[in-house]
Amino acid sequence: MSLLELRDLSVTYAGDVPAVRGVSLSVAPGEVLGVAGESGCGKSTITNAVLRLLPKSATVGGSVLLDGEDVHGMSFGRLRAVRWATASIVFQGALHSLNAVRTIGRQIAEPILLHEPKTSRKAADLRVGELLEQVGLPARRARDYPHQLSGGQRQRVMIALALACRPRLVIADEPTTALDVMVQAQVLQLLSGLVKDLGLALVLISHDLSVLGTTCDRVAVMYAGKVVEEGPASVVFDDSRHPYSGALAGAFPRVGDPRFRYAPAGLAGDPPYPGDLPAGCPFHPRCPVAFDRCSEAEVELLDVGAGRRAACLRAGEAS
Amino acid sequence: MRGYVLKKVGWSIGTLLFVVVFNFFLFRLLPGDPIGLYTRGRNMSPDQLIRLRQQLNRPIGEQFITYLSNPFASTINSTRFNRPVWEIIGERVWPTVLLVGTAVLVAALAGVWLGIRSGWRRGSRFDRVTTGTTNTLYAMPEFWVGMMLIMWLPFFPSGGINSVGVTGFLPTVVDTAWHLVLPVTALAIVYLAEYTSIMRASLVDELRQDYLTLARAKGLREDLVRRRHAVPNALLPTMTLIFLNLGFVIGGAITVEYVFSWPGLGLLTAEALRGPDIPLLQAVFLLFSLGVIVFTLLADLLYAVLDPRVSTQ
Amino acid sequence: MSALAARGVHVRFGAARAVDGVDLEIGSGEIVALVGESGCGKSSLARALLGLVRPVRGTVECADRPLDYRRLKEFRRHVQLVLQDPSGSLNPRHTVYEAVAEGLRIHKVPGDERELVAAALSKAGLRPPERFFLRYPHELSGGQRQRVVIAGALVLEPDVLVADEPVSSLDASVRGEILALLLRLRTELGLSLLVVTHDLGLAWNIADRVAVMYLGRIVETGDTARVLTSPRHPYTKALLSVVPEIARQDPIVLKGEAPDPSRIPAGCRFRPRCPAYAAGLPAELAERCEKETLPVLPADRGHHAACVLP
Amino acid sequence: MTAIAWQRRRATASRFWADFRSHRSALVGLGILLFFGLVAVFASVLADPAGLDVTKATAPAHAAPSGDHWLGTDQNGRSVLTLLIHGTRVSLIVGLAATAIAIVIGTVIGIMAGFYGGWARSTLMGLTDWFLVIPFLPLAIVMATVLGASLLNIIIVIGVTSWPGTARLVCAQTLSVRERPYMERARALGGGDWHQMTRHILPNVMPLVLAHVVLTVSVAILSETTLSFLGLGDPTRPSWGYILDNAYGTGAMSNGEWWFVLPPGLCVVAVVLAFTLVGRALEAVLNPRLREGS
Repeated sequence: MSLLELRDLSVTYAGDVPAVRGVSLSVAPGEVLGVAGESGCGKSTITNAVLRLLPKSATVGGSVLLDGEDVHGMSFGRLRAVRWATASIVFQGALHSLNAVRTIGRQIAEPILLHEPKTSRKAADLRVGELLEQVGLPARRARDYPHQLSGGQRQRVMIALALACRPRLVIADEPTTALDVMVQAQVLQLLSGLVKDLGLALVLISHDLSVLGTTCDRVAVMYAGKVVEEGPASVVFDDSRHPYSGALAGAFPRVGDPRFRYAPAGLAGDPPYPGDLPAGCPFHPRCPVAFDRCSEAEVELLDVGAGRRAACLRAGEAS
Repeated sequence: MRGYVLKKVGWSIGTLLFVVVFNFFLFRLLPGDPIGLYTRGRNMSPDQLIRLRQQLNRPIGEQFITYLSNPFASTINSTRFNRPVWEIIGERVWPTVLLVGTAVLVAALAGVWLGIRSGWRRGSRFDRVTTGTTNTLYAMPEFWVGMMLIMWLPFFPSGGINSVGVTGFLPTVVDTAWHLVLPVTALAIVYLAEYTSIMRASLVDELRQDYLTLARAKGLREDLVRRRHAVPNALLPTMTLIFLNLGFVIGGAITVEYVFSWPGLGLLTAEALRGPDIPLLQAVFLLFSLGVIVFTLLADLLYAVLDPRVSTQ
Repeated sequence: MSALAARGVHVRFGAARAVDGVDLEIGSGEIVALVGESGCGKSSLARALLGLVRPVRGTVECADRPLDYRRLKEFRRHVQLVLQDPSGSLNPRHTVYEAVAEGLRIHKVPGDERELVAAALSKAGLRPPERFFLRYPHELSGGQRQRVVIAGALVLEPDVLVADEPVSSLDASVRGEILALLLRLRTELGLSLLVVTHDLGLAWNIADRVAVMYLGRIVETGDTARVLTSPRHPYTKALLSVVPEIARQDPIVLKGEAPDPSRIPAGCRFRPRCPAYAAGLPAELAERCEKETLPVLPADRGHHAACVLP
Repeated sequence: MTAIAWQRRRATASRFWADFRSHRSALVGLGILLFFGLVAVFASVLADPAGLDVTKATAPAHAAPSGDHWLGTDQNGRSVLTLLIHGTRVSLIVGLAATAIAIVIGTVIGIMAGFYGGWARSTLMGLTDWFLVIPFLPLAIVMATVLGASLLNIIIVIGVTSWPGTARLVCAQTLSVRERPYMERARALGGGDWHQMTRHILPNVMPLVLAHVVLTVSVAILSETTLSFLGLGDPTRPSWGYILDNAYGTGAMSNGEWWFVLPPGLCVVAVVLAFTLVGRALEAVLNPRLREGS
């Protein structure tokens, strides 16, 4: 059974801005799901929808099933019990997500003491030390404040924090953005190791399809609030069926591949604003292979074999 | 941390020097005869006049050096009271501390509470009413508030610190407290407006921060998010600002003390004005400036203690 | 002939030796990528080449003549800048027209301002240009803004463009178009280009030559194809190994983060993080790593690496 | 093209007005200011200035409001309403003129300090901090005593004691604008200091200053009232503070002469509050940090 299941999830922000328009995804324990997309595609909205952290003005449709239970139907008490204990989040921008005037140790211990009230202060401190060591930081850093750490170390703290209550699902929202390539590699290595060791389910959200291609089992590519392609990570990256996934993959070229030498691949135009989507397939104005039917109606995800789905009329013809 | 403290202390010393020098020249480099300024409207004995003339006729550099050697030991008497100025000031310090201290305490507690409530529920009815009220209170001259209070609450004493004929410790305390009610109210109303808006603004600032989303995601109840994260963090700048304000607050007490004939430094300033009693004004001005410098330093140090971003640097 | 060159350039900020001796040449019509992690000094080097910071030692040469800091204004017509964040590089209160015309007005360029602005916008791919004249930056998309910035540089008809992370804050699908534009400017206008980036893929996409920078020095330089397919310096090897890719060798993930440029280690500056040194070297080589200060790499077209290993 | 440019400017102005109008309290403030502005301009038409002359006052002193004197009379038999109407003029003139002085000094010092940095900034901001430390009211009292009581002196006193706040704000804003990438771009384009300051810094600092100006006016008016109340105002130009001074001096409160105490205070509150409301709304409209999105 899947640990997290989104069923036709839709989220509309105030002012009739549809950020997510019917997304269905699922993750099983021990599985890594990648969600790729550009700014405004709705990927971060999904993160917040899973733990019901959206602003009150947002309207939510469909359902978010966590362990089979609908998050948006829970009582507040139940919701608070589920938050962090079943699923936790590695937020992007570690500097701003940490409270600047509390030590890291106290911030990590906070959810432990909250969800396991019988834990003694001392046991909690011990656990904080373990968690820090698990993410590759010495236990004594618990006494430090966020500003005393480097960007990479803060990201590790965010991961330790996410693991505090032994959740079964972790959502990492752009965990490596703004980090240097080498530190990015360190963080990705750490996350993959944790999935293997702890049997976690991990949802990895990124704008960089190449990162997801190497780290994830499956990848879903989002555009304008919808999943446009889904399938095993390596094939989506290598042999995409939706022209948008192809363009995303091409934006991070393979070094050494002569096809990309002096040939930067990109798309004309810009990603659409969620409040003002083009008619038909929202991608058709930028699509290099669009034809007249593309502007008529939106295309649903179609099965294109081997556990793959793509929302493109020409998905069958590719390669 | 050490560097920070040293820097702040150094800055305070520099500022003190500036104020001392400024104070000297402000009064000396005026147009007209200094003797006239110092004696304007006063009857002085020829003896006093001669002494004053001796002092003021020395070269300005020499006067400056004498002054610098101990700026707080004015060699010139108050023209109004004909006594050394610092002696008079010494008698007037405590009433002001009592009045301003009480007013600030009341206003700070109430202001912080109001600020938290209205900032947390931004845009609510409570917030709109509070903001409207604080804006209005802020627009009121504190002495006018005092005059209105005297006019409409005549059963409270309208002036002084004690009634005639009250003796004994407890009766005096009660009587003083009774006299305190109106002036404290007048002052506190105006400070309240300021503190409320400071607290509200810094809480609203915190509410934008991402770490509150993280706190909610951890499963914290809303009131815990507020009590544990938002409010302590917002109190940090508020506390500092309140402390910083303390120095200026004393200056603001001038008109209220004047209206209520409260025998403190403010009333003394107002008395020194009618004359004007230049030596006394000069001394009072120096004291007020010193107060601001000291409280600014204390505010900076308090901030360093409260905010680990400074203390662990 | 070189369009722009650094000769033994040192840049300091207080105790930090941001650029610690660099020779680099950008030939006429050449695209050079300067690659490194944040804090390696690549942006400081770029600013020194633009005359925005003055090197404490060494010289900057423009068209083989040393840069005269008293006549910077003239130099600015030859070398122009494109910054990372297009939303920040445009004044929010200026229209597109004003932003592009700014350079013309500063230099009092003769001719029809309107035509020159229109021509620059077209060259940067904003057509028809008149449609963009009166737009404000916030009404444009990220890609369009970056084109406006490029147009603002092109309007002065420079010989060299220095682009600091020109696409890293753009949406992934828009990047390719901007890079393609830069390539086209080279072929159509013969522009030379120095691209500062952390992204080896970008270098592979457009650069003729690549220079890899670490802690204030260039540690490997040469033809892009050669450096990126058969790297010689252990740092370049590590950087290449962590580029996310399918089916590649095991990643060499270096420990720690970019070190502090105010405390550059003696000997080889990469030694504390060097996987080759950590794996154990013959005593003679290891000693050279610890003691020997390697020479500054020459600015010629050959493939060089600042490493004692063969 | 100029036609289109004008059209754009008009569009910007109308968007600004629409934003501003959405703050209802600001419209109320604007209405109050308009009212007092008209009173100040037409003061002599509304009330004969001869009524200010003590020697020409014929009505009984301390008279309660009546058909002749809607707001009663003062200790000299002058109509309180006449004093109020002419006081409006003084309060507004002092408030606006003192603010103008403070803003000019503050903006020049703030931009210089923020733009040049280093030695210039340390000196200028050090000076500003020093002036910020001197408690405002005592300094104003001392200066007013020293300079003597006249309208011009009051303006100068309030003006030169109010600039440090503006300088601080402008300096901070200049510093933040200076770090924006478009400043580096302007330098790379070859723009000199003057170009950078006038074309980039000033336009980006001005909106914030504008909101601050309005708030400074309200503080200046309060200061004028306080100084006049302490007897430091110009005795030949009665202001609201002057009326209150007279009321206090002649024991109006204990005699229950509410018409002598209440109206001048209410006028001060109304004008100061109006400026505050307009200033806050301007701040919200012009300061993008307080704005959602965009």
